[in-house]
Amino acid sequence: MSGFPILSIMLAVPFLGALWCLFAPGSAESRDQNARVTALAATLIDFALGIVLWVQYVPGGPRWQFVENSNLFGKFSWALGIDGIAMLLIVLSVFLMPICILASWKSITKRVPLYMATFLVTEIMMLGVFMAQDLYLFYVFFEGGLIPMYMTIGIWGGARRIYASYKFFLYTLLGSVLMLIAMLYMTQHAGTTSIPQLMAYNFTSQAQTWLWLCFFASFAVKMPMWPVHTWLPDAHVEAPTAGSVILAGVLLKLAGYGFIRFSLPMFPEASAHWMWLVFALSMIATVYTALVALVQKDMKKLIAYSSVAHMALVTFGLFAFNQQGIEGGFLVMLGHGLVSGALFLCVGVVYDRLHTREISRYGGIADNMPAYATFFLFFTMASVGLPGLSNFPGEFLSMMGTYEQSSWAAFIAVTGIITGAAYMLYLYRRIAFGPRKNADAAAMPDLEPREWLTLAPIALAVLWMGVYPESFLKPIRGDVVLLLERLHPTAPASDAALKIPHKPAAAAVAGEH
Amino acid sequence: MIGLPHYLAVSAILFVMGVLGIFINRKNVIIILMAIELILLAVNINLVAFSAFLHDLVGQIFAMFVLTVAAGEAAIGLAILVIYFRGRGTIAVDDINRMKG
Amino acid sequence: MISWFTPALPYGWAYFIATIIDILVIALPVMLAVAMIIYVDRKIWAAMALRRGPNVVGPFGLLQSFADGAKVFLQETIIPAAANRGLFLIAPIITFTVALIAWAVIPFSSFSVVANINVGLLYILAASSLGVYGVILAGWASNSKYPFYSAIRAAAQMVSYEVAIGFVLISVVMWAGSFNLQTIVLAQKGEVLGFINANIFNPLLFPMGIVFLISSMAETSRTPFDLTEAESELVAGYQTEYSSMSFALYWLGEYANVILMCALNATLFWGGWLPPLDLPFLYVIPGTTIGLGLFWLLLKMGICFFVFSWVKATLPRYRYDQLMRLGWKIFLPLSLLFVFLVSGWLMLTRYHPIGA
Amino acid sequence: MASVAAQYLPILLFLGVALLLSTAFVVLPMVVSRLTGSHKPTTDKLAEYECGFPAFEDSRAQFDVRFYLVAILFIVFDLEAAFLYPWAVSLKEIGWTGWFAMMGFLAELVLGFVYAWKKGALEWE
Amino acid sequence: MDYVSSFALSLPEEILSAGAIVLMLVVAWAGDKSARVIGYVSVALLAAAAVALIGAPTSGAVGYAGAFHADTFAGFAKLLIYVSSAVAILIAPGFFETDNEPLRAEYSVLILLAAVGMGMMVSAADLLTLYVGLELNSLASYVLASFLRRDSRSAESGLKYFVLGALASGILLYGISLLYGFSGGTGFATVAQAFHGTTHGDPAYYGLLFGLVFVLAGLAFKIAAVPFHMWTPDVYEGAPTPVTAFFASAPKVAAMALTTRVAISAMGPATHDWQQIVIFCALASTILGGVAAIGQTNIKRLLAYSSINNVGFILFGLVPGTAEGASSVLFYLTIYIAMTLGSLICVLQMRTKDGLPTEQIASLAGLSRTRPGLAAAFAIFMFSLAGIPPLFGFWGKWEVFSALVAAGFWPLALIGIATSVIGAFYYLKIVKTIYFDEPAVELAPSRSLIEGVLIAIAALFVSPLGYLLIPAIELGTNAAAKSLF
Repeated sequence: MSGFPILSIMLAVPFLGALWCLFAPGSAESRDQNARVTALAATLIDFALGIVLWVQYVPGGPRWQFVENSNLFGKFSWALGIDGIAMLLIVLSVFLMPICILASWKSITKRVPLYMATFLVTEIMMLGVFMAQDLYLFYVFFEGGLIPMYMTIGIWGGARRIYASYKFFLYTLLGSVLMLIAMLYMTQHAGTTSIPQLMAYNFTSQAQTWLWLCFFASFAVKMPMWPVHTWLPDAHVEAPTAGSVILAGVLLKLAGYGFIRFSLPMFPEASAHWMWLVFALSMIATVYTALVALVQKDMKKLIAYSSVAHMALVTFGLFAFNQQGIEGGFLVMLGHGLVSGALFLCVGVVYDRLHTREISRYGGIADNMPAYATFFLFFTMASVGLPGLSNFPGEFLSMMGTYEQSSWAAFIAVTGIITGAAYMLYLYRRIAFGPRKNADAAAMPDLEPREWLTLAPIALAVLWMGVYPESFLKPIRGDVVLLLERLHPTAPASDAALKIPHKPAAAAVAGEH
Repeated sequence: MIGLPHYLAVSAILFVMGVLGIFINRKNVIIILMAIELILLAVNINLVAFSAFLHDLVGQIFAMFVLTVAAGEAAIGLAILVIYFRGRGTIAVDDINRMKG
Repeated sequence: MISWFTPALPYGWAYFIATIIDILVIALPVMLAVAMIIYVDRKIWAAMALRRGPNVVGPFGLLQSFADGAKVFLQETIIPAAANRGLFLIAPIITFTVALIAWAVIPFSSFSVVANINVGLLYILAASSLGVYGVILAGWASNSKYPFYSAIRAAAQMVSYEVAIGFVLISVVMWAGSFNLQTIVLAQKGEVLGFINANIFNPLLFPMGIVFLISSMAETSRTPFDLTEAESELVAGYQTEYSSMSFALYWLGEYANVILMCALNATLFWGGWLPPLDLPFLYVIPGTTIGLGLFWLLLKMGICFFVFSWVKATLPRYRYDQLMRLGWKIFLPLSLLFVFLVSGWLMLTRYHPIGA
Repeated sequence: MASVAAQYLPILLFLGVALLLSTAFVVLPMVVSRLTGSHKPTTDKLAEYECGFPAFEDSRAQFDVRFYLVAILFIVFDLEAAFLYPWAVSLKEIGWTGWFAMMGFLAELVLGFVYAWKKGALEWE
Repeated sequence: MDYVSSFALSLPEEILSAGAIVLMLVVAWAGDKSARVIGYVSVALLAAAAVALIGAPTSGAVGYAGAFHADTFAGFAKLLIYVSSAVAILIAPGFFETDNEPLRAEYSVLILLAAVGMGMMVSAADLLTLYVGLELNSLASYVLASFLRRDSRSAESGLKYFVLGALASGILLYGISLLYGFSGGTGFATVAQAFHGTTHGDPAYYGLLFGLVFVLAGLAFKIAAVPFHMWTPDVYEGAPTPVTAFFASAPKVAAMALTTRVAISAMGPATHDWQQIVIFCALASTILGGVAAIGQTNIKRLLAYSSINNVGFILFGLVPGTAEGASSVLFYLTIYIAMTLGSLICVLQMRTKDGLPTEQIASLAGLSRTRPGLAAAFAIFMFSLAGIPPLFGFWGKWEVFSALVAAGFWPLALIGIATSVIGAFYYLKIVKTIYFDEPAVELAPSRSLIEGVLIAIAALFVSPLGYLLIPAIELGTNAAAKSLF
């Protein structure tokens, strides 16, 4: 271990914050307030550290930076380190966390210290997943995230929170335990638990097939891919606003990260072998979830289904086996993290006022909540993939990569984007425009400063991503190239009629603007 | 001439009777205690027969231990049975059902 | 004796017939002796109470027991309606059988013993333990309160004293180094001071002899330990519901056991068929080769039985708690202590003397 | 082994004879009483002995738990004796080791006995 | 080997048995009022015995003519046994005082005697030692199960435990008699040699095989593996809670360690034969333990099924019959006793306002509001039992499945670990009741400092901090496992 253990400190800060939330003395009210402040402070510190990470990260430098390694546990080690991909996801996480805390400032009134502590623990687990350079450290963080999320949904969730929390927990657990066995097998054969070393290890193709399937079981559930996505709408609907934000913003990215970190580099042959499976599931997901989303009556559920559809774009891109695809998939992850998080926040805003998420209860709120309607529109457009906003570059690259690999898949994927526009705009129309059917909806006040504080930063980030995606592509480009080198020998043949000459993806993107 | 297989057969029959006595019997716990003794008897026959045919004393020593422990076991079993009877007023097997699930 | 038959019969049959004769030679006199001993018992008892005892049937009332026997034999066997018929009838059979079979290993002289097995004493212990079954079954099968209580009491009493007896026997066995009764008898030859043939005069075994004598009274439910048939509490004990010969079998069995206990006392502590003093002329009738073993044994048994009767005539009955206290709190610790003493003494002097 | 078993043959025969005799003593009077006509059972005669009152409770009712205690103590001590028998006859062969081992065993037994005594297991009142 | 050195090998057992006897006499004079003091002295004795373990040689120390192994394996298992026994003693006064039946001082003595028996079990290198140790433990356990004389459930639990336990030892003995007869000796080495020397088709082979099956069945009873588990729920439910805690921990360790030693030392050459049995028991235990627990309403009963479930996982570690597997068994046991003792002490804390113990899961509802600390500890134990990282319970499963995968049993590992999801369901149910439900019965605040401390220690142990102990524990388990081979 050399230098300043910034990654460990990023993990320690929320931990200490959680302890203080739980064990701070005082009366009930003062403890509540203390917990809020502590949580906000801790997440802000982490955010600041995240900025430091970004600034300090040297694109094109060593592949793994900020490395820490300490053999604390005998069988595996406290090995942390990040590449560009992980760095950006960490930044996304620490960026969303303070916003989540703010969003819960008033809407959470019961058992606030526990809530805040739970959130901080969630943050530890998420960050840990992205930082871990050891197989089992990764697993511990990956699985450990279940517990705080289970608690969040179960305690502060809606009416069917218990069902939802069970479903969330058990689905994810079943997937993950299979991954554990695969990890054990890998450790036995490769003789190391270090992720970087494993990324360079060549497993036999038969072993790869099985290992890939085990990992896929875990990531597909987490992603979520059709048909194991059913926990997601339930979890989203029942979770409190901030829970949904984290779920959509970060937790779903764990699986995408897993594909990039494990499935593709460690089992390139199997990835190529099973590409058809991923594409098939993604195709079904795009069409199916879009149709399902169209008929939803619950706002959160609708957005949840849109997440499933977006995640399908991620898997399309990641398994396209070319630079555009992988970069695009990654950008969709980032963009979706921001946008869907913001959309859930928007739902939370009206939910806090009216305590219902039924679409038909609202209508015409653009009149009495102009600022809100503006933000909502902005994020809806971003979600739809309007050029200039965060999702566009990612979706475009992803589609391009997919097309290069399989034109039929790209064709289906594009229909998903179109229907996506349909249901999102339909949602917006029903809520913001039209007649003001309900008096109570009509009487809702506009955004208060705290809510401004939550939505505005995301809006800025969305804009930034849409206008200048290069700042998000630059850190990961080197990593993607390395990944492609690893994938190259086994990459499946493409069927695209149109062959795009191999040129830097950034140039392609820049050309569009 | 009576050989080892004969002893083993007798012992096996006794053993099976003992086990069946425990599972089939629905009447009285005392009968279960007896069935257990029957099992131990089967074991002892085995041990002693083997001991004799192997010309090895360990089997008989083992049988002594079995006897002793069986006695201790019977004593404790009886004591528990008495406590149980005092509480419930019955030792019928079918009545041992305070806990279910 | 087998040789008498071998000319006429194959060896197996000869052996069989000879053994059966052996057995009958023991069993029938035992039964006869029981009948007579009942008479003797009553006579002694009467004498102590300054009465005359049975004196009507036969000369001096000698045939009294036979008359009684004939009477009960001709009586109706009543089986109570509520009783468990099978067990009710089996119980006396068991009692009487086990009272008889123990005799198989008692040596009557240097050569006459039916089964000279090397664990004779264990066999006797086993056989006498079985006696409890007869009593318990009788009480249970009668399905009547008093026999039941009596049977429970009797069982508890018998097993309590069996423990003490067990430990007493260990001392004797250690001294003789064998379970074979014949060996035990022979080991007593010149036991004390080189010429007294009896364990009882050995200071280390004397207390055990006394304990054994008293325990044997308790074991056979003789006065002062006859709580099983304490009329004031339990009517007639576990035989209450019995009648006819079944009833008589309990009596016979009880007295057979008493005689057996006398024989054991004599064998284990008084030198068995050995003469009291280790003098050659006491072994055989002088001038002949006819051994006196049986005579000495019967003499010792007779004396022993006299003690039994004497006690019965003079001592009041124990209370149950006193009975239990004597057995568990006095005899058991005492006999345990003597196991320690005797074994230690033997180790030091006989087997592994210090310095040897 | 055969020779050992042979020693017990007379005992088996003895058992047979004794059983025969005692069974005869039980069965014969029953036969005789039927022949002589003394066999006349009546309801009252067949009722169990109850001092003239009809029985009003189960005759095999509960009895004192102390009898169980005696049974338990008996089992324990009698089996300890079972260990002593083989020891007693082989004292010479097993030497001081055997002696001390058994004394240790006896000492534990005595301690158990003392415990039972102190706890009142031996009290009848 | 001479007797003096044999005695030195079994020093821990001697300390405990001599101590137990002396304490028993003290109890006879001092009466039940001394129960607490006796308890503390017993704990001190256990500590002394644990210290005496250190003196035991590390390998190859065989005493009593080959019947007693004082190796590292035994030492490690004994350490676990002594710790669990000490906990069982420490938590007893709190339970009995609130009940209307005061704690009788014999409690600690019985636990000590059981600990002696368990020590003999794990040190057994001879079928005779095995049997005597097992019975010494069982006899004490029967009494402990029915320790609440006035509670008919306790008596019933004792009775059931007794009947099935006696049946189990009967079956075990029958197997032992066959092993003895067909191998010609009772030493584990002799038996192993006999297994080595026979082949299929040999009549002796089938005799030995039958013996093996019966012995394993008998041992399966003791560790409560399916299909020999039926006594567990009733006994756990009916026995006084501290006794349940004891049953769930120490005897499990002893029986499991014993099974491991028998399987490896005595039946090593027949690994292929017993492997199938163990695989079946392991799978059946995890599945049945998981499924049957779902419908339970009594927390002790649920924990009984949980123990069956966990035994299944421990058995997975035994399947390969390798040193790594044996090591994983011990590792899992180490974590397991912390989890199970912790959760049962939590159950001890479940008392209504009027001080009466309650065992209904429903009365845990809303515990996180009324007693947040207890609730957190409970949740930690539950998640840990379910094997969810970052709690330490996960690492037990890791060790076990790692051993399985290392030996090439990865399909079995896949199936096995999938069954753990079934188990997770009912652990979640408890957490749900504690955290999600509205408070139903308000539980009384804790009155026992010692219980609180023990819960805290156990919770810290199974918390992520436990991972820091992996190197230390592995050092012990690996050395222990090595001494078996």
